[in-house]
Amino acid sequence: MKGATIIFYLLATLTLVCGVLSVTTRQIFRAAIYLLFSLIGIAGLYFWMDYQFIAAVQIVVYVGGIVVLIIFSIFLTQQAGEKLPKQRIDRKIFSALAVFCAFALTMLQLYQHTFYETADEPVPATVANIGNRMLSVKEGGYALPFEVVSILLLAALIGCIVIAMRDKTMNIEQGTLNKEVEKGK
Amino acid sequence: MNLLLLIGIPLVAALAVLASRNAKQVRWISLTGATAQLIASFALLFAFKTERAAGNTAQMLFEQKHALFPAWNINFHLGVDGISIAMILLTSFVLVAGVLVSWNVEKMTKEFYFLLILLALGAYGFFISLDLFILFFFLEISVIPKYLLIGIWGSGKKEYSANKLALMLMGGSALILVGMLGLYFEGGRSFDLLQLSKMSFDTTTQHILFPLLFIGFGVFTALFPFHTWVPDGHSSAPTAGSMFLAGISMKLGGYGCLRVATYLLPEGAKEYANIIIVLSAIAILYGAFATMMQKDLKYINAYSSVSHVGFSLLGIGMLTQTAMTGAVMQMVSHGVMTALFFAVIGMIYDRTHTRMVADMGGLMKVMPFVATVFFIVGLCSLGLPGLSGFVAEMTVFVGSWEHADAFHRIATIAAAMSIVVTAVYILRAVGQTVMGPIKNEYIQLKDANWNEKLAAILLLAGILAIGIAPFWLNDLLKPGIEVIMQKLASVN
Amino acid sequence: MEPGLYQLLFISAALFFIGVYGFFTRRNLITMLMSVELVLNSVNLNFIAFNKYLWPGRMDGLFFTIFVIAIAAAEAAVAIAIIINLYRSHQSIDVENAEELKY
Amino acid sequence: MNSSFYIALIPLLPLAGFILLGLFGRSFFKNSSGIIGTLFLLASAALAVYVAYDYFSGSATIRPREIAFTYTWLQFSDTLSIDMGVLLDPISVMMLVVVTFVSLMVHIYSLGYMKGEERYPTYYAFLSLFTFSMLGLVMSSNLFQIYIFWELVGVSSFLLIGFYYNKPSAVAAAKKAFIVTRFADLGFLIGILILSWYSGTLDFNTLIARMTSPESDQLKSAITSSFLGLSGLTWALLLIFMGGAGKSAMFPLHIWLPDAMEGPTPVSALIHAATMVVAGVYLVARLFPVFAISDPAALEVVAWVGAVSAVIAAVIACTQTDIKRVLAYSTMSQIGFMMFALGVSKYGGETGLGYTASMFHLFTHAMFKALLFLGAGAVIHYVHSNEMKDMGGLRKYLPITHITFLVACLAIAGIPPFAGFFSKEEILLAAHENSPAIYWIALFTSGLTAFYMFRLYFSIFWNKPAHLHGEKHGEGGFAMMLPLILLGIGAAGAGFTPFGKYVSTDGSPLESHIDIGFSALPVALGVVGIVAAMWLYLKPTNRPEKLAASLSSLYKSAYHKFYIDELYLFITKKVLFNLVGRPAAWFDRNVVDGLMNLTGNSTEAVSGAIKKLQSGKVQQYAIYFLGGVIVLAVLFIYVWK
Amino acid sequence: MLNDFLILMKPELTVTVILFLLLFIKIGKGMKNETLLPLIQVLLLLNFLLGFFFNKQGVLFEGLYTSTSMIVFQKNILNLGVYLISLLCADWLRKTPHLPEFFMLMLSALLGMFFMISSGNLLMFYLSLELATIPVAAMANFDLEKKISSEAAMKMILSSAFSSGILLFGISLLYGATGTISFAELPAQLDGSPLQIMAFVFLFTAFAFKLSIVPFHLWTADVYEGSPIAVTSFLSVISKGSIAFIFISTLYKVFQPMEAIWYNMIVVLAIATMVIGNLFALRQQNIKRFLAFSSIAQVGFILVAISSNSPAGLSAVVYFVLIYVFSNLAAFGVASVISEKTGRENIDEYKGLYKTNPFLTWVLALALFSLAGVPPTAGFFGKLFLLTAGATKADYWFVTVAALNMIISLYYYLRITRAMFMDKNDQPIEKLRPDPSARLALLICTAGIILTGLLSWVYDYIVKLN
Repeated sequence: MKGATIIFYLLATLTLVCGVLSVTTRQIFRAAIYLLFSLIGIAGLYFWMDYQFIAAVQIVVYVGGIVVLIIFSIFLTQQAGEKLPKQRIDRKIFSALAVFCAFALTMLQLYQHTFYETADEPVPATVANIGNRMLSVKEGGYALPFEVVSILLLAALIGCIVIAMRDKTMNIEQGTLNKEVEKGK
Repeated sequence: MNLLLLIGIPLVAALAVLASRNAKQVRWISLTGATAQLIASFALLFAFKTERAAGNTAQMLFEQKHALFPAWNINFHLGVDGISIAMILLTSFVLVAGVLVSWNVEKMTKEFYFLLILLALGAYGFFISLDLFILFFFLEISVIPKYLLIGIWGSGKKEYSANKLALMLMGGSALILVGMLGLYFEGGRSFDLLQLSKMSFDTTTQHILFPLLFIGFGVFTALFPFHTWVPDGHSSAPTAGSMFLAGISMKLGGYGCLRVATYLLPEGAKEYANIIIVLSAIAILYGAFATMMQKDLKYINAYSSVSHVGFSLLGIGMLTQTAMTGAVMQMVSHGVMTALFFAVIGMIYDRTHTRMVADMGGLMKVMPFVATVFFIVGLCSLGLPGLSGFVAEMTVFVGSWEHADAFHRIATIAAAMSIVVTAVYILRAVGQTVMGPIKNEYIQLKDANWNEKLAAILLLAGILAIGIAPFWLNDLLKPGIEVIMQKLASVN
Repeated sequence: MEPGLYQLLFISAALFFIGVYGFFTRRNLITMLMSVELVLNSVNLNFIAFNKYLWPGRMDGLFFTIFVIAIAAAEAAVAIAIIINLYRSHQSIDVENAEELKY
Repeated sequence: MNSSFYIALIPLLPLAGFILLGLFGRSFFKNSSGIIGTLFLLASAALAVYVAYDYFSGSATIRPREIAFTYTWLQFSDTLSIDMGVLLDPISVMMLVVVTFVSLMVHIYSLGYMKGEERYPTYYAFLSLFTFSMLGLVMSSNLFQIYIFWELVGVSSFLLIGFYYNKPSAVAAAKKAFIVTRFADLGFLIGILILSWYSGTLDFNTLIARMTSPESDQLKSAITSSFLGLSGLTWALLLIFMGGAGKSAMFPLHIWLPDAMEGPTPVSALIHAATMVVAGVYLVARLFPVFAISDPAALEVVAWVGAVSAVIAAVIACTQTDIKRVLAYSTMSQIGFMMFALGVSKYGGETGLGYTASMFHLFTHAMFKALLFLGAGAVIHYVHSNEMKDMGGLRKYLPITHITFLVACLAIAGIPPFAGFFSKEEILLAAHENSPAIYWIALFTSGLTAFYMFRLYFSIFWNKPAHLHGEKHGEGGFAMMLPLILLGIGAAGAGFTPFGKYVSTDGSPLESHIDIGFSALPVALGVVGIVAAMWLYLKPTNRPEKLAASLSSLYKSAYHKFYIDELYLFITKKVLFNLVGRPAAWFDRNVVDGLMNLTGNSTEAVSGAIKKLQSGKVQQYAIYFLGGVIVLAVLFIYVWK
Repeated sequence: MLNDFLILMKPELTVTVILFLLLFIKIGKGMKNETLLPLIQVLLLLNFLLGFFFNKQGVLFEGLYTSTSMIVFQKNILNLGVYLISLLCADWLRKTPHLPEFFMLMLSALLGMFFMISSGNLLMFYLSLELATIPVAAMANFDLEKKISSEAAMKMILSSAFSSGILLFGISLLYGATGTISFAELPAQLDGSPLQIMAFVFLFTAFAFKLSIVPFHLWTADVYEGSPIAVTSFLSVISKGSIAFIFISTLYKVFQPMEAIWYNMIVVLAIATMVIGNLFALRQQNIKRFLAFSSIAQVGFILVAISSNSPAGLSAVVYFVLIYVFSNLAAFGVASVISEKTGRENIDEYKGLYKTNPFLTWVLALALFSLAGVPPTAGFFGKLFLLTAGATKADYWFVTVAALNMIISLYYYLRITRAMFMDKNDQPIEKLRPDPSARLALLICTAGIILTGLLSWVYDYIVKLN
């Protein structure tokens, strides 16, 4: 067995095991950490496939961004050490069953399908390539999606601000409403 | 004559009613509109007669066709023949009378008249449409006004009745819709009645589409066992509402059964004729027997309507020229008669505040006019010669008798038996209401007002015009029926 | 066994359904969100794997992944904002406690 | 043809009277309406007499059936149409005269009798309506025309019976009369339908021509077709006869007639004695050629129904105490005579004696029965009661009434030379020749008739002395006396009309001759009846009670009209109302409507049952979501490719 | 090129301009709601009107963006809807402390829909779908003080995240099976293999989720009920309309080779959707929730037309959506006026409304009749054309089921009518004076409800766009 293979299976195991733990552990903080490791495992797989840029993005955005956000919100909403409430057992069994069926079905289809492979010359996923494409309006260019995403991010930002910072904004804007709110408190 | 006038006048009247300021204006505008419409209907009749006399033998007269939805090949296609004109006249009579008897409606007068006229508008549009799509449009237009009229101005368990009516009628129109679509797609993508009549649909199609259309229209015209909206609806409706419901609205269905289902799908009609006959014979007899047990005047008339309208369907089911003529005559006759019946019941109710037969008595003494009219209309209902009901029923019987086999004979005899039962319940109602000793609480009651008298006289004139001189109606209807018969004769 | 497309597909499908399972069974809203992240990651893995093994000549899968990651971030941000707001009004982020809207 | 239009005026004049009085009587002619109505009728009667004169005097032989005027009223199909027309033949002309004459008498009589009545104009309007309808009926040229007027007659009768509309019994009687006859008319209608279908026409002339000539296809098909063992023609004729039986109060459709006496007495005289009730006889006579030539079996039925009605009515009449009811049953009995006279008759020549006799009796009966009723009306007017027990010894107070009543009683009892004798003799003769059984029944009935009529006569005018309630106004005014006298003359002398000369089956005049030997027995029986009545009722005794006690069961059942009313009541109330009507109404409300409601309710119920699906739990939603995905995927990958 | 770009992307550009204008206003001094709202309304009106001029067909970004006259028209419908919402919910909008943000979110969602309708590949589709969803989830939370509002937002964001997970999985499988994500290239690669079918099913559920097709509809009612009415109407009308447009063009153009499969799927789901939607709508008390279920049922009818796979189906759907905008917005508009002034949202509390507020009652009644498909309202024509289009496949039983469902739907629409017109109420809603702009919008809607059908050239126009 080659080293690459071993690494692959190690990464796969890490990803899946951490994934499973992440959705089953009853300590929320640990769940977040398991998630982190699972995501890192995926980043590793990207590395393994030679897509360094994607792997880097994965680590920066997910590990550096989203998971941190999640952990931050855990701190905001809950004591980290507290155990999560138990789910009803029937729900668990039923979910597991449904999920397993779906999984089996998917895998069956995947394995039965003969994928058609092209003999195209691989385009290396270098930063330069990706960057060019990203801002190109020509064939295979992704300038428009890029713009769409930027608007989405803007919208998400606005949304977050309004929702998460409600008391503050309220104080700024509406004097009348503010009084009512204060009375309510 | 431009047929758009027939839709235009009610439309203008309805809008004018909406724009008017007080109840008085509303009433007079409505009356003016209704009268204008009556005059227009008569003008149409004369124009029609003149055209026919001048040798115009086209199936439909005064046709006009405007593209409406060219993508679907839907046209605003209008035209009339004798059958439609008879129906239009009926509607006009009932409309004027309806406006007159509602003179004292104080609650939301404007809305009331608006809906009333809208309902009539639907009927007019329906009768002059030659395109199934707009025919359906006008048919449906009349449903909601009925619902609101019953629900807002009605009495008793009005919400229930209004709901039931609207739902059952909508159910009927759902079937019509499907049948109509079937015709459209099987008939070369056209809703045009005349064009479709030239198509020959294959047997399977006919056998599938005919029941859809016939039952669909049948619901409107109280085909057994889809008649149950009739008693509740009629009894809960305000006077003018009942008049319109029974007088006009139920005729929409009969007309549709004839003009759409039977005319376009002759093979289907032949296939299901026996079932129609059985159902209508049941409706006639069973309706009559059920009427016998009713205690409420409106229920009596409602059930008797089920029974009477059965004659129309029976006539259609018999598929003979005479029987069909009788069927249409019965529609006209029953329309006028039942409208008058409800008008009189309304007058009585307005005064006595009860519709229970058992609570009344001797009204002849205090309101001879109302009582006499009640009496006459009762006689019309039981088929007294000289009044319209007799002519229509006899024509149906004679037409039905043209079939020599035992099945048709038995059905006809069964239907004929209803004339005895009708006599029983009519006399019972009349006897207990206007005859007998009068109760003390009614001694102060007043006879009909000018508007009520006018309405009653108008409708009575209609009843007598048919009853005494049926030949003009017969002549009017004949060519139209003949066309349908030819179509029926063209298939085996 | 030499790792290849099918192995990757297995991992991604498994991860996908692990995420789905988590989404079904976790009562804490934040953990549900975490399950969603797992789901999105498995999809990304799919895209990359297909891009790598089947269609290396084009970069569609690659870009898809990049955009999905961006969207996941936006989504997570909004979701967390909403969750925090919910926490303020409900004093809980248990999904079972938000049950005013039903039937 | 238009020159004959004046004949149509005979019915149209009363119609004009009806319209005038009906619309404006209450407002404009409050008191003069009687005169107006009478004048209209006077004109009509004069015309009728003129027509009769014109018709009968024209030639030596009897003029055949002719249609004086016709107008297509409603065209059903190419062959069938309702024509409104005037048909002239001996019996229709005779009926025109009878109807207008009796009606005129009643109009005049009512001027006195109904004076001061609140609905005086309405009364005259109704009388005019009735006269119009009856005249229209007798001159019908078309089978359907006769049906139309038949119905109109029925409704006028209803109106007049129910004239005292605030009296519940009057209303009930009117309803009963209408409904029973309507039931019979149903048969009539179906009969018309059958007959018209076979013959292909509704016109009397064509119809009779087709249905009596053995070669015609129509007749052949009518005879050869059969249903339930009877030929089509028999069915048609029997059903038509059913209509006639209903209107003519033949057993078992007679139950309405006695009750109909609730109407004003002049009305009873007009409608329920002289004119309308004989319409059934007239109907059979109108179709007599068809009956006699093509279907003797149906005629046999007519004969027996007539005979049975005659005897039953006579028996019942003996026990009734209400004088109008006695007269009503007597009417029924006499119509029975006419009916079986037709039934025993044959077509053509001497064998058609029964037909002539029947028409003759119809004619004479109209006179004396109208007289009896009007007389009874005078009595009732005087004592304000219908019951025999309230009467007695009235001969001194009502002399003219007394005399005319006696004349009428003698006429009906068949004592020569009064009118009834001649007609009854002919009937008995016809019966004797053709059907001995019926002859003996008729003979017995004839004796019984004399008995109950004189029972009536003695009870009213003799028996116990009169006890008066204060007022002594004696006879009614001139208006009431004049008709009595005129009818009295008619009752006494009508028998001498050479009736056979004018009316016969085939148009050849018939010589009537009185055979003393044959007449002796019936007359003797009549005398026996009179004597028996005298013995029992001349003086107040307890003999009637004793006799009744000795015949207790017969008496009781006869007194209760053989319980036929109860039987009807049972059928209508119990069977029709309770077993048909009520279940039908129940079925409609609960089953049919129930099904409709059930669709609604079950939709609601399903809606309620599944609402838990929307649990408000987002995880459950997701599970459904995934479930949906799996199901769809499996469905479309494996099941539904 | 630049000209083309400006003209072809004009709808997006104008919306973006407004969006940034609002952003600058917000970042700058800020404005009082009283002045800002009319400004926004005027801008949106301009935006709507601009949609009728300088239109051109064409493709940009090498197929990523397409514009046809039909697409322009669809965008105009959406613009109209947004404009109407800005008028109808004026009362609520004026009170909200985050007016500019609200419109920024709404406009970005609108932008997402525009891109979605015009999208030329799966990536664009996915991105714009998210752009059309995530801001709305944030908007759902705009009643910040209300518990149900945040509950609704939570349900929406989680459900849609889950749904987009499934969608992405489907896209990835499709990508794997065909090697392309471009709409233009996909049809040639579709061969109906099981994996493709599965991928299609996964993909399909995203549409189904957004369109609220049973059984993917469960979020709908909860979210509609909890959100502010402005958001609910946006969701139910604009969002649904846009998804219907892209759904139909995806099916007809991209998945045309798999028609045999999706036809059956749509038939099954259409029936389920109509039935379930109707059955749930029967017993709703909250007007918003009620309208949610009714809109689910409406989607069922839209599916009937979609199943026809014909140009007639497309034009019928577009026509119906136009009518639906008027009718549903009128209904929501009345509900919004009442809810904002009195806080009442329960149907029982609408009893006797006619006594006090005849105008509102008539508008609501007309809207409901239009939704029920009763003439002379436009809904009649809309629904009839949907069914007619559906019948082109000659599956009459399918149309029969649809037609029968119209009866059930009529039943519950009548329930509200009944409450307003007929039922007695001791404490009816007092006489309300709706905001002038709301009045205007209600009048526009009423006119639309009545005239869209009767003026038959409207439909003709849509047909000609095809």
